[in-house]
Amino acid sequence: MPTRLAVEIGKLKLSNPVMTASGTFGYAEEFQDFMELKKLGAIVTKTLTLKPRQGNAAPRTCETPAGMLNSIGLENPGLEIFIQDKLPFLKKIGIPIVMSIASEEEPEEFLELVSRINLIPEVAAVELNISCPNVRGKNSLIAQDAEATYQIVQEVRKRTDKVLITKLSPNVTSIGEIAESAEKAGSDAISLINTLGGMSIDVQQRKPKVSSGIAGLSGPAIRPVAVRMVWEVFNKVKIPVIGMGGITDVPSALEFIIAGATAVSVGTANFINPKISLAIVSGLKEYLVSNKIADIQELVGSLKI
Amino acid sequence: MPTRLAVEIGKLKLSNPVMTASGTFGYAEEFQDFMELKKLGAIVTKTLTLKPRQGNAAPRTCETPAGMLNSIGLENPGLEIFIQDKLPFLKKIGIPIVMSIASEEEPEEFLELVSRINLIPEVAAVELNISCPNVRGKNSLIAQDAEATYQIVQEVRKRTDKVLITKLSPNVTSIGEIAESAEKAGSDAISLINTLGGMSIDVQQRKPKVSSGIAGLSGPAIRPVAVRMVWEVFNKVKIPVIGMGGITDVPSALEFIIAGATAVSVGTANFINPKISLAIVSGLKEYLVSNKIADIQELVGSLKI
Amino acid sequence: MKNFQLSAKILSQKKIKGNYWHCELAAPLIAKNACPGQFINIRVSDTYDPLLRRPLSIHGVKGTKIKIFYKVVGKATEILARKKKGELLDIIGPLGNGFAFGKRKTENGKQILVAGGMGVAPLMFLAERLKKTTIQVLVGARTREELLCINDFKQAGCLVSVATDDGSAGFQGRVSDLLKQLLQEAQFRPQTIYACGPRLMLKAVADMANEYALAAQLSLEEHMSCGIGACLGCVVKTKGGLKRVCKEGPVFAAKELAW
Amino acid sequence: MKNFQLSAKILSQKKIKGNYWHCELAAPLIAKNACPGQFINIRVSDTYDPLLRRPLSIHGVKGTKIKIFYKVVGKATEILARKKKGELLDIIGPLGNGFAFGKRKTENGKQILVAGGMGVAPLMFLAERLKKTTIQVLVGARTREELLCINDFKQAGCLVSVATDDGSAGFQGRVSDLLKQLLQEAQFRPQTIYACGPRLMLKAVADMANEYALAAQLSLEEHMSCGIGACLGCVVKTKGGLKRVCKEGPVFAAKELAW
Ligand SMILES: Cc1cc2nc3c(=O)[nH]c(=O)nc-3n(C[C@H](O)[C@H](O)[C@H](O)COP(=O)(O)OP(=O)(O)OC[C@H]3O[C@@H](n4cnc5c(N)ncnc54)[C@H](O)[C@@H]3O)c2cc1C
Ligand SMILES: Cc1cc2nc3c(=O)[nH]c(=O)nc-3n(C[C@H](O)[C@H](O)[C@H](O)COP(=O)(O)OP(=O)(O)OC[C@H]3O[C@@H](n4cnc5c(N)ncnc54)[C@H](O)[C@@H]3O)c2cc1C
Ligand SMILES: Cc1cc2nc3c(=O)[nH]c(=O)nc-3n(C[C@H](O)[C@H](O)[C@H](O)COP(=O)(O)O)c2cc1C
Ligand SMILES: Cc1cc2nc3c(=O)[nH]c(=O)nc-3n(C[C@H](O)[C@H](O)[C@H](O)COP(=O)(O)O)c2cc1C
Ligand code: FES
Ligand code: FES
Repeated sequence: MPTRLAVEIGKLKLSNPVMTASGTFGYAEEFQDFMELKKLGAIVTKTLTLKPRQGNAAPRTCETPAGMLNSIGLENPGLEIFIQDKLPFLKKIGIPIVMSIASEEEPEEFLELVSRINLIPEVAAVELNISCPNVRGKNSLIAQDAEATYQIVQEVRKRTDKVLITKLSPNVTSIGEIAESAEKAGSDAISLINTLGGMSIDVQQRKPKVSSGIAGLSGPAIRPVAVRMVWEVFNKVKIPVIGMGGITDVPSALEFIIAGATAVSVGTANFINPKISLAIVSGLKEYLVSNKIADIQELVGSLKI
Repeated sequence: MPTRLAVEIGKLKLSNPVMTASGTFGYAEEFQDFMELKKLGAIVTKTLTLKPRQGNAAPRTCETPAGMLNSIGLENPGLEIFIQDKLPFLKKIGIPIVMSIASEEEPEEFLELVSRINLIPEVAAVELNISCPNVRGKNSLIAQDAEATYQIVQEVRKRTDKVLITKLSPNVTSIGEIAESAEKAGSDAISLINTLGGMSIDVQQRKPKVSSGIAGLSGPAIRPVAVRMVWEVFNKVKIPVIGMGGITDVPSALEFIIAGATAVSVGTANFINPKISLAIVSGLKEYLVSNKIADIQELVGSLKI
Repeated sequence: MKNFQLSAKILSQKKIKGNYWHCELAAPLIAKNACPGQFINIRVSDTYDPLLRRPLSIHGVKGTKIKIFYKVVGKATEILARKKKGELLDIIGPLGNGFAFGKRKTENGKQILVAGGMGVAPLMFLAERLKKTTIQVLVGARTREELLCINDFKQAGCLVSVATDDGSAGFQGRVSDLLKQLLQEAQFRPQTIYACGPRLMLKAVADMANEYALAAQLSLEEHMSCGIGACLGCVVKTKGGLKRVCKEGPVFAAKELAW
Repeated sequence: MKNFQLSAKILSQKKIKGNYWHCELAAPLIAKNACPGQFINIRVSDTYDPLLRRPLSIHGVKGTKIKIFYKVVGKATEILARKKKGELLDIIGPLGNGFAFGKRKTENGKQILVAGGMGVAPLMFLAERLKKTTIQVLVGARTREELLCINDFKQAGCLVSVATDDGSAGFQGRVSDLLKQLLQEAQFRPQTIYACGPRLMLKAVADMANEYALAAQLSLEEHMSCGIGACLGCVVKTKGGLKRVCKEGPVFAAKELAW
């Protein structure tokens, strides 16, 4: 039986629904020894800002039960150096590249970034990271406020025809409400979840294990929260959802798709098994075959409840 | 060196800071084979409602990475039968008993419950469970709204002199804000966290693993979120904090205390090792001795950041 | 009935066939107090994955030893099967109510035991304790290779009939249909039916017990988070309201259950 | 340098003493390509606890085998130590840059290796590869029992001096103080110092290298979540900005580092 894995995120066509999550796949070079990169659905870059950012002090990560905390602080080389040093490699892969961007001063930096990215034909889509908990000096995130989310998405939408993905934070009372704002403001898709705010303490030293104190929790530990939020958002909006949060294997990727994700992103699991995203691609295919499903889109949101 | 483990939650005096979390310790009887109950700091009952509640359909629990989901739906025998059948055993233990209560129709039921509990001298404190995600038919919790939290706590406060603890939900944008409301409304202490909303899917059947669909995530997986929230609340309010969420051993209990918890509650870990809460009591003592700390209160909120 | 948490040494660990393992544990306090139908709750790892204990029936008792018989189906049972003789296991038991027998008249009557799949585990222990009576055991499985404990039951002096879904051994069909046949043909009229197996099988047994006005005791399974009655996770509907499988069960009288 | 992910068979697993273990793995592709100072990243369990891989230095290479030498300090190393000969380990390597040597003139000069605690692990491999030169090894530990690899270094033809904090063997004090003494007395003027050990020790070595205008290569540790340069978790401050210990390191020239 022929099975179809291809999916669409707005006008973006992916050969399969498996992407890599921002900040967990470097700029893809780091994974070339382990897989044929072009077999991925899409690659999302580490979040970029206009100017280079040094990020936070070490230690930046620690392990927690079935999860990890990170507080990288959006270290990145800035847009120019990215275009010079990192983009050429990404271009050559030949699959959709999603540029994740964040801004230190809204909305100006976002708009500046987008206007420059408009000029790069090889960038297929822009992911607005309005949910990164690791930018120092801020008390709340854009993605924690429906109105602020609406504003920024709308401003960016006006300035670009590229596929626009808004990445949401799970650290909110009602994820559906924020997703609705992003949809109304013209986002083509919603991606979620970014990390959950967390903290871990070294009790001998009585100091946080990650230098910034509060950091972002990811990995299998947060999967049930992520699946629940994908389900909530799927039931609230009509635009496609890109699901992530603790995907480590084929069943966990399927959980997100069944809960309503059109595509999924593999994050922390890349650190544990750098080949896992492609293993998930093949596993999804096998699932379709053995369950006699012709098109993966039939699975999206197929939860019986 | 003499060390002091005793702590105070308002006018409630505990011989040590280790309590058991509501819903994870039955009505204590279930644990009598495994420990000397009277060595605990306090016991919190399974949440009670005025009338008996049958709770949700099976399956009610499932395991997740380093965690579990539950959707018991507040099954309980109701206040009268509790007083008849369960309270006598609890009374005999001789340590503070905290009665956790919830209400299906606010505020009337809460007020009715409190007025009856006022008549039971052996109940030392009341914990307002305004954060249980498993009561069917509601879209949001009191504890997800600062104003609603304020209202209900204030109403209850007016009607009782018992120590009043307000239990908060982690499913909020700003936990500090909700805690502040509870403090302003006269709560004597804040306990947190209740479970995080989560979902887990059986991908063969394409059905949620727990019958209610969305359920509550607990266990070590959520510990970093809980520690972070305790730290945030500790920095926002002056009343004592009772910390819980994934405590499984001495170091994890210490994380909460260092983050600002005056007392801690052991939840899911009771299922894994029914003796663990008393093992934590002794472990805390050893920590104090080996770190030459005279009084556990010196540790509370001692995080260096 | 008092419960014990103890560190039990693995005295033997053997693969019987396929994914089926047999294991003996040194657990004097549990061995002494255990009744057929009760179970132990095992922590197979001191890490947080798997997090919860896993319930396994007591398959038999010999002196201070208890036996378990399990199928590797997932994470925890896989870890368990990797454990070697001499290692220690953190177990709690004996848990649950167990089958009611012995104190009643039925003791000297004929008994019938119906096992589906791993349902043999607790029934083997029951067969040993019921020894004095005539016991007919019906064992069902999908296929010949999955029929379990046939010889053990025979050695315990039971009459054994088997049913396989694919007809590769014995009666072709469900073990509950075999029971039906037996009861219809009045070959064998038991005083009590004791059954353990998949839910659908138990339901069929309950219906038949009702039809023939026989007492039936069914051992149920539910997902268990604590095993000691504390979490209220493992409830089943009965005519007297919700009951905990780990505490008021796992054995319920068929007539009590509200399916 | 290409990295490989492979399933390596454990060829031997031995406790050396206390919590110190020595293990050999069949890993032809890694063995062939490994340089001293590089490491492998090991997944010790297929459960989610522990979740992340753990980095261990390549301690030596013999044909198609690689050696690791590790101390049990926590969850993952404990699980590793329980693994038996014949079991498979999921490893990635050879990772990181390794020590720079050989291509420079220093090859034929005198070298000094300074190891604190487990710092002996990568330095032993280096000593083997440096064989043709005169090598002075300084090994430090808290106490006599924790001195590691002394005989191995001797067998590799190195001169070995030891330092213990408590004076139970050799020089009493830190190994960096022993280095200082050596350099002061001009007994031994190396062309390059290679060092691995606790951060404070490395800092002291860097200061001394600076004082005596010697080149020093230091192998650093940081908490690693990926080991392959993807997470940016393991950064260290250098004069040229933040660098990843797992990718641009773990070996850094002392003069590059901004402590
Ligand atoms: C009172 C009681 C007694 C039992 N006695 C035995 C016994 O003697 N021998 C034996 O082999 N098994 C027995 N079981 C079932 C056994 O507990 C499960 O097979 C085991 O918990 C699976 O753990 P796992 O981590 O290997 O599988 P998991 O990874 O947890 O799950 C793997 C698969 O096993 C199934 N499973 C998990 N838990 C249960 C459960 N509680 N009941 C049924 N299926 C489950 C799941 O549906 C899943 O598809 C008993 C269960 C109960 C409740
Ligand atoms: C490049 C590199 C090479 C290494 N080579 C070796 C080696 O050859 N032999 C060896 O025994 N160890 C080596 N280590 C340290 C080793 O990685 C840690 O000891 C190991 O990860 C601990 O894992 P665990 O789960 O047993 O301990 P955990 O439970 O993770 O932690 C237990 C204790 O170990 C400490 N620890 C954890 N991770 C590290 C780390 N990355 N560095 C230092 N301390 C840590 C923690 O502070 C904690 O107190 C190396 C580390 C790096 C970064
Ligand atoms: C080390 C690390 C760095 C991350 N950096 C970013 C980032 O730069 N931008 C972003 O949008 N998300 C970032 N994330 C979040 C992930 O993209 C993802 O949303 C989250 O980790 C949940 O997925 P997971 O559990 O599969 O990792 C980062 C996550 C990790 C673990
Ligand atoms: C099975 C189960 C039942 C629970 N029932 C209640 C309850 O009735 N009332 C309540 O306030 N919290 C209830 N909780 C939440 C716990 O009290 C606790 O807040 C939460 O589980 C986090 O702690 P833990 O991770 O240590 O379990 C329940 C938790 C579990 C696992
Ligand atoms: S398993 Fe917890 S009450 Fe039965
Ligand atoms: S450990 Fe991830 S970049 Fe070094």
